[in-house]
Amino acid sequence: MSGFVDILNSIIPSALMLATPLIFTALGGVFSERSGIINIGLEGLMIMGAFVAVVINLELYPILGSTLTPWVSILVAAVIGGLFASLHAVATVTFRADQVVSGVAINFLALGIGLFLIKQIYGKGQTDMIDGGLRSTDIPILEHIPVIGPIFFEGTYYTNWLAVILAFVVWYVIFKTPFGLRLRSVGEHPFAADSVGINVNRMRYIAVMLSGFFGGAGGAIFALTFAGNFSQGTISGQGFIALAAVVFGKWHPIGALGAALFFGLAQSLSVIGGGIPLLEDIPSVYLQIAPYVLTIFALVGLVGRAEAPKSLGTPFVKGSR
Amino acid sequence: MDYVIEMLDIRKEFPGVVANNNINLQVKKGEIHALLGENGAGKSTLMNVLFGIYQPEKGQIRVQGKDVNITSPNIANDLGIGMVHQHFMLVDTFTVTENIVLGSEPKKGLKVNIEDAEKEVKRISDQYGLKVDPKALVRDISVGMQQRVEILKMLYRKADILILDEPTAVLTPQEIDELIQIMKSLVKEGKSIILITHKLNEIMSVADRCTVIRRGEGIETVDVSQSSTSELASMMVGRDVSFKTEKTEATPKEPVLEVNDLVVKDIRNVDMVRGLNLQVRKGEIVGIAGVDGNGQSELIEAITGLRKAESGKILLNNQSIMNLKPREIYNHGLSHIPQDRHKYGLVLDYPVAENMVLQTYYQKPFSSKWSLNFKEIYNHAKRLIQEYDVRTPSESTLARSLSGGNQQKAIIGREVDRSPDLLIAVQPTRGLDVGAIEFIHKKLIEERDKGRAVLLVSFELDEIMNLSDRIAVIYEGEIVADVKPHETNNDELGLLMAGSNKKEGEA
Amino acid sequence: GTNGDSSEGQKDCEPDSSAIKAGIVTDEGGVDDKSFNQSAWEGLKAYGEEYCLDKDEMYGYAQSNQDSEYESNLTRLTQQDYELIFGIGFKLKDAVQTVASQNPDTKYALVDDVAEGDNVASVTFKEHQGSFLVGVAAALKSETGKVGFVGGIDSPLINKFEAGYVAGVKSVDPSIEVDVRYAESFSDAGKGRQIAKSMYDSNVDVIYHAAGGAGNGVFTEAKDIKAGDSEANVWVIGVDRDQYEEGSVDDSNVTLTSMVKRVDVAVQDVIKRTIEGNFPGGEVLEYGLADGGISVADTNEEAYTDEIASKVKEWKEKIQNGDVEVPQTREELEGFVSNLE
Amino acid sequence: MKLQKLTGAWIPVVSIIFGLLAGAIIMLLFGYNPLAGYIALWNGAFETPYFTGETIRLITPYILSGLAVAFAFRTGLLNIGVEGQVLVGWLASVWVGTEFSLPMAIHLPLAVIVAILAGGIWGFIPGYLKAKYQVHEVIITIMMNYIALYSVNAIIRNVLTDRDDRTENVAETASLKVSWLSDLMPNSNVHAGIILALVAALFYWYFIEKTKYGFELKAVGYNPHASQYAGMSVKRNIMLSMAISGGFAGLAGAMEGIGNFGYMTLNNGFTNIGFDGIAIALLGGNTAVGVVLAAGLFGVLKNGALNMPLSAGVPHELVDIITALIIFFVAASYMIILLRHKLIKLYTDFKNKSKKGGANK
Ligand SMILES: Nc1ncnc2c1ncn2[C@@H]1O[C@H](COP(=O)(O)OP(=O)(O)OP(=O)(O)O)[C@@H](O)[C@H]1O
Ligand SMILES: Nc1ncnc2c1ncn2[C@@H]1O[C@H](COP(=O)(O)OP(=O)(O)OP(=O)(O)O)[C@@H](O)[C@H]1O
Ligand SMILES: [Mg+2]
Ligand SMILES: [Mg+2]
Repeated sequence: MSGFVDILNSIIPSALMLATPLIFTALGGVFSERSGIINIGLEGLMIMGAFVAVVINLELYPILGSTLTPWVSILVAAVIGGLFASLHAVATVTFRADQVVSGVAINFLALGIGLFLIKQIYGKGQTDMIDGGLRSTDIPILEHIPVIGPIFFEGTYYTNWLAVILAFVVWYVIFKTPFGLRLRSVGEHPFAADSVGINVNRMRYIAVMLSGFFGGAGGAIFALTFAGNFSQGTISGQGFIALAAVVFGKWHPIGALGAALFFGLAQSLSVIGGGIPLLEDIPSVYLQIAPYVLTIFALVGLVGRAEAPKSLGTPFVKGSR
Repeated sequence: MDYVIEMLDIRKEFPGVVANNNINLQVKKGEIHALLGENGAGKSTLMNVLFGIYQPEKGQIRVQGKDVNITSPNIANDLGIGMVHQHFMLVDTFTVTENIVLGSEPKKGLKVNIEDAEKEVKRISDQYGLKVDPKALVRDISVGMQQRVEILKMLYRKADILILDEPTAVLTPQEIDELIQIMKSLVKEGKSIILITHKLNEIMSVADRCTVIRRGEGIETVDVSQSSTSELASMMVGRDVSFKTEKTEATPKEPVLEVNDLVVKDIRNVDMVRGLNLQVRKGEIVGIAGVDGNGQSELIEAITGLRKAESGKILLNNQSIMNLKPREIYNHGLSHIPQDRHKYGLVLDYPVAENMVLQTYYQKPFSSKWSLNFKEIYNHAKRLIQEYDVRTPSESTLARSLSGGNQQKAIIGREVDRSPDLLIAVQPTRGLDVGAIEFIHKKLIEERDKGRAVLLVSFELDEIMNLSDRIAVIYEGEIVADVKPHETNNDELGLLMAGSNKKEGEA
Repeated sequence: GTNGDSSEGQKDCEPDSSAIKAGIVTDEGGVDDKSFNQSAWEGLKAYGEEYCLDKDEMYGYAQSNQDSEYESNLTRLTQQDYELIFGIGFKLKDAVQTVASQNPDTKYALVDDVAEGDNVASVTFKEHQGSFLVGVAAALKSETGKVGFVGGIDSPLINKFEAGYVAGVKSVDPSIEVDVRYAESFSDAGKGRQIAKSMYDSNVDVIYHAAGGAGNGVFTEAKDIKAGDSEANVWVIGVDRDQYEEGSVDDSNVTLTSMVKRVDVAVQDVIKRTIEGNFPGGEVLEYGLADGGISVADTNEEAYTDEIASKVKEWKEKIQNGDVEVPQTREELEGFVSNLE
Repeated sequence: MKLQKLTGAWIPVVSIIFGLLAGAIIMLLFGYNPLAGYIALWNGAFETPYFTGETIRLITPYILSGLAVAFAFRTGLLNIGVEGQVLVGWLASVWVGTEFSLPMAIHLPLAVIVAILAGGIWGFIPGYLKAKYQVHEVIITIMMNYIALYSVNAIIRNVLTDRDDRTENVAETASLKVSWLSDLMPNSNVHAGIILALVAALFYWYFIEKTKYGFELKAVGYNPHASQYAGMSVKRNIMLSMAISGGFAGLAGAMEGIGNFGYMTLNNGFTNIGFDGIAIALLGGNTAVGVVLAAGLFGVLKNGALNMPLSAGVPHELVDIITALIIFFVAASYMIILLRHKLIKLYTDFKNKSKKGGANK
């Protein structure tokens, strides 16, 4: 029994930690796709976020110290991510670009810009390790709850809980506020939205920039919790996994949260499996592919058909239908 | 005389088309003003100009006597103009209330104040006698109710000038009557209405005046009480039109389609067809009359193989076709003019020619073992285009850029040309102008006279009465009456469709 | 450009006329991978400075981003008249062999593996020996009796690190458990960190990583624990270069030591020999503890105590005397361990 | 998803020019010489027959991965799984190439076919799951990529070798290296795969545009409802399309397996051949000719980029930026059309005004 609690104690925080950047990024994806814009560029947005966060972190740590630096880094990364995503918005909304193509371009561009600038700034292909990374803490009061406290609130990150809370905030925004109502109407039936005076293009701009904001934060958090520096391979596929979480979660913030957590859990199970006596003897490749296979099974068995926003992928051209 | 709306010398061009050429439209306060014209005459375009969706190349718009420049629907809204579009502008996944308040939501703190909104919707809907359920999801409600939601949207925004673009094309007779009542009560409250419709009897019964448009040109504005349907029709088409479809007595022979005790479920797993029996014989047109949602779609989908039937029998030429694949069913001798031509009838991004072989492309002569024979495909299309009077620049024009009427003619040409034993036609004339309707009706009768069995589904009683040799009334998934058109009348049919016969029949 | 590598300012020396034109082709990491590519480049730069040469005139590098670019890059340097070209990393083995056979007049050197050809010198390192010594250090440092190893991709080269390390640990105390895991990636820091976390959670207190960028995750985990509790006994052992900097957290440092592979030393050595006319074509040069090609970092004086240092020194001597034969594969390791008992 | 066809070739051309101009501006801003940069780029791709050969070698798998993505796209499917399909195709070709000894006439075709089948199966799985369970192909293909990556590594380690990091070389009888091509471009790794790739493009064109199967696949892509109504099987076409798409990708893998490398090593990450294929397909407007040209552009840029740091001191990442910008410009072709429109309108307005001497308001 205590062995089991130990395992939970090990798996849950690690799952949460891994899920956090995915949650942030997937929430961004939800915004964008709810407005009707496919965002295959989440990977690029994360790369941009990781790049900005690491550079800011390296530059500001000496001035701001270890408490403030990570947060400032994440915030700046989010803002730059939002600005960067506006490129996707310009292309897809204003210039009716194919959304998949534009997203692919975002991925290329982010890595290109990131590495190019690193070379210009530091004269090398990757940065040094940062000193102002995110640090885990015990959450006051909550950590003392028996059993659950140590599992969920000891040695955890504020960002983990921020991500979970944000998922609910995003849910509130999308499903309860006028902004959310309009956002969804734009993704479902832009002509209907247009006919009641909603500025479809403006809504889409906002949504895509929000995806950059969240994706940038996601990338930043990944860099500040895991990699600790920025290089070619810092973000390698997390954005695509986040995209999968958006679809897996049926374009719903809580769904995306669940999908990201599921993924984090599956991944940490597979990593930690190597250390659990029972699973030790399974060839490691099965553990390695387990998260992905489990995701497919979950999709087939539990989730099934997901209904995308109706006008996802179609540019809005006023007057046509 | 003060007009609420004056559109003077409006000109609107699309690449290659002059949709509106110096059209004038003047609407008086408190009137129902009909706008009449063939498909593609330019009615929707004119209204889109008034509503700010298109900017005219030339011309002047006055609202309440003031010159205005309507550059967006927002401005139209501010001027008290509301529009119900030909294709509804409703978000399927939203509730009725959400749709109505979208864009001008009442707030409580950060939240949409949905409770207040629902109350307001209820209040307005009671005031004008529009029965809607504020909490229902739009995708769950009938087309008629969706229409009322659209009207409520305008009223919620306090519009005084209401544009209704072909509002009745999708409604059942009962719903049309209700809508007419609603329009009448709206004008009583001081609203003005511009009504686009192809149905002349509707114009006769509600409109005060009517402006006729032909090929983008304004022809005339007449007082409806001083005019007649035939006069309006000839003004619109430019020639005399006959309304009563000419046809001889049918001489039905052996049965082609037999449906016995059929049960079909819909997506939600509810029985929509419940033990239905139906027979269609060679050389007759059987019309299925009924209010939308009584199992018509499920019945047709089951016969054509698009939906699985639960139990019962479907025989075509004495062979069971139940739960076969659509292609196998076609090969048994069935053609199907589908209800939704954009969704089912056509691949809009394929050229007309390729749409004309949508079911037969893999057969000789259109295809050899592997590859398509484009020469044959295009020749085939050329012939059909001519035979069925499809107005299209060429066979290689994308189906998307044809007008609705011509898209429909293309489909009918394709389906009829396969010389089926059974032709199923679902709402074949929906949204079409009288000229096109006349043509299509003639074709269906010709087919009957060639000895084919025709199954017609329509929500328009006139069409059913005119065309059918036998009328099967469908109610709650069963055929509740089988009558001859000359032995009944609209009122009786209306009652049957409302289910009044059911208990008597059983008793 | 503000390319940091270049030192294009005025020089106060004259280029040495005996110098040869030498270049390196890196694998995916690039010349600042904080690992052996960087080390190789540092060796080449040191040579350039010593002989007062201009970058890109007399020495330079080409970075590969994909496996398929090795050959292109080797050929590119060959066509630019480089006289001696290093292929850095075992992944370049095939490319070096191919290009060397196509260009018999140019000299090549492969680092980390053995290539065939008269105009190819093979440079290898006795990583297992260095790994053995850091294993000794890990065993001495461990309080829990459990240490860990995080590898990148499970492959013969990394297995060499693993075998040496485990042998070192067991030599000090056979009862110490070694938790061996692979991230199956040299770049996924997320996985690296998760593995490290699961190890530290299960009472491992020293982790040796040979996982490139995935190893960054091991550092971030250790540093996080250390930042929360400065008394925590968690350590990382770095690889390839002295990874002391990577371990710094606030006022302490989690890098116990590093298994340093002096590719720079080897690069300079091969160049010198070539200049002297002794290019070791067709030969295999094995750098190890004796020639300083492999060493154990002692930068973290506080953690890497004198006691550890002297024990490591003892074992180093035993290896050099041949008293201890360090295993290079898992099979050899098995034999080695059973001999201990 | 709307499939957008590019109208005419001028838009990509203008886009490339814009992209290169933007690259030049960036070089200027950061103190590099754009002319030297582009000369280095050009030389890197074409300076000697060797580099030309290498450029062609690079283009070869790109053509195929581009066709793979394009093929699925024509049926309205987004195949992000080309990456994984390339890996299994690569492995399969190497497996046949190393484990069998057969005469060339059988061995080489067998290696190619098995690679196509392997990729095809890897593509079929998401197609099947989509058809059968309506799960979105995007997630499944992303997951399948990772499954391929780790499984392929495990198979190399445990099945094809005894815990080694690299397979044997494939037998000469299974190799695509042909002497006349190598003689033409000495020492380069150009191989007969380029011919296979071009044949595949021809096949793609014929299949999509001319056959009844292509007719069905496209119809399903444009309008699944109408296709079902017309008696086509939407599910079967989805599976077929994904399988064929995967087959192209598997063939792309064979280009690396028995063409370029002749062996396979443990992979640290993805090859990017598949991800680049997405850009190539869409850049090429999902047509056969377009894909070949776009793959050519990609190959030239990528191979040329390697020479930029060496010969002009320009970081090769700049080429990634230029590539991204070109993709943007092509995607946003409406911008270029709009620009032209605006210019024309400005001109006519001006003419009208001067004719009438005033606005008509
Ligand atoms: N967005 C558009 N682009 C190009 N041409 C158009 C566009 N909208 C309408 N047209 C053309 O303008 C003409 C008028 O079309 P409009 O939709 O106004 O006809 P309508 O009278 O409403 O017909 P219907 O009765 O079928 O609704 C048609 O020839 C049509 O092809
Ligand atoms: N983007 C567009 N480009 C070209 N023509 C268009 C476009 N949008 C609409 N049209 C044209 O507008 C005309 C009217 O279209 P619409 O769909 O209103 O036809 P309709 O006859 O009313 O059909 P339905 O009865 O199905 O509504 C058609 O001729 C169509 O070709
Ligand atoms: Mg219209
Ligand atoms: Mg119409």
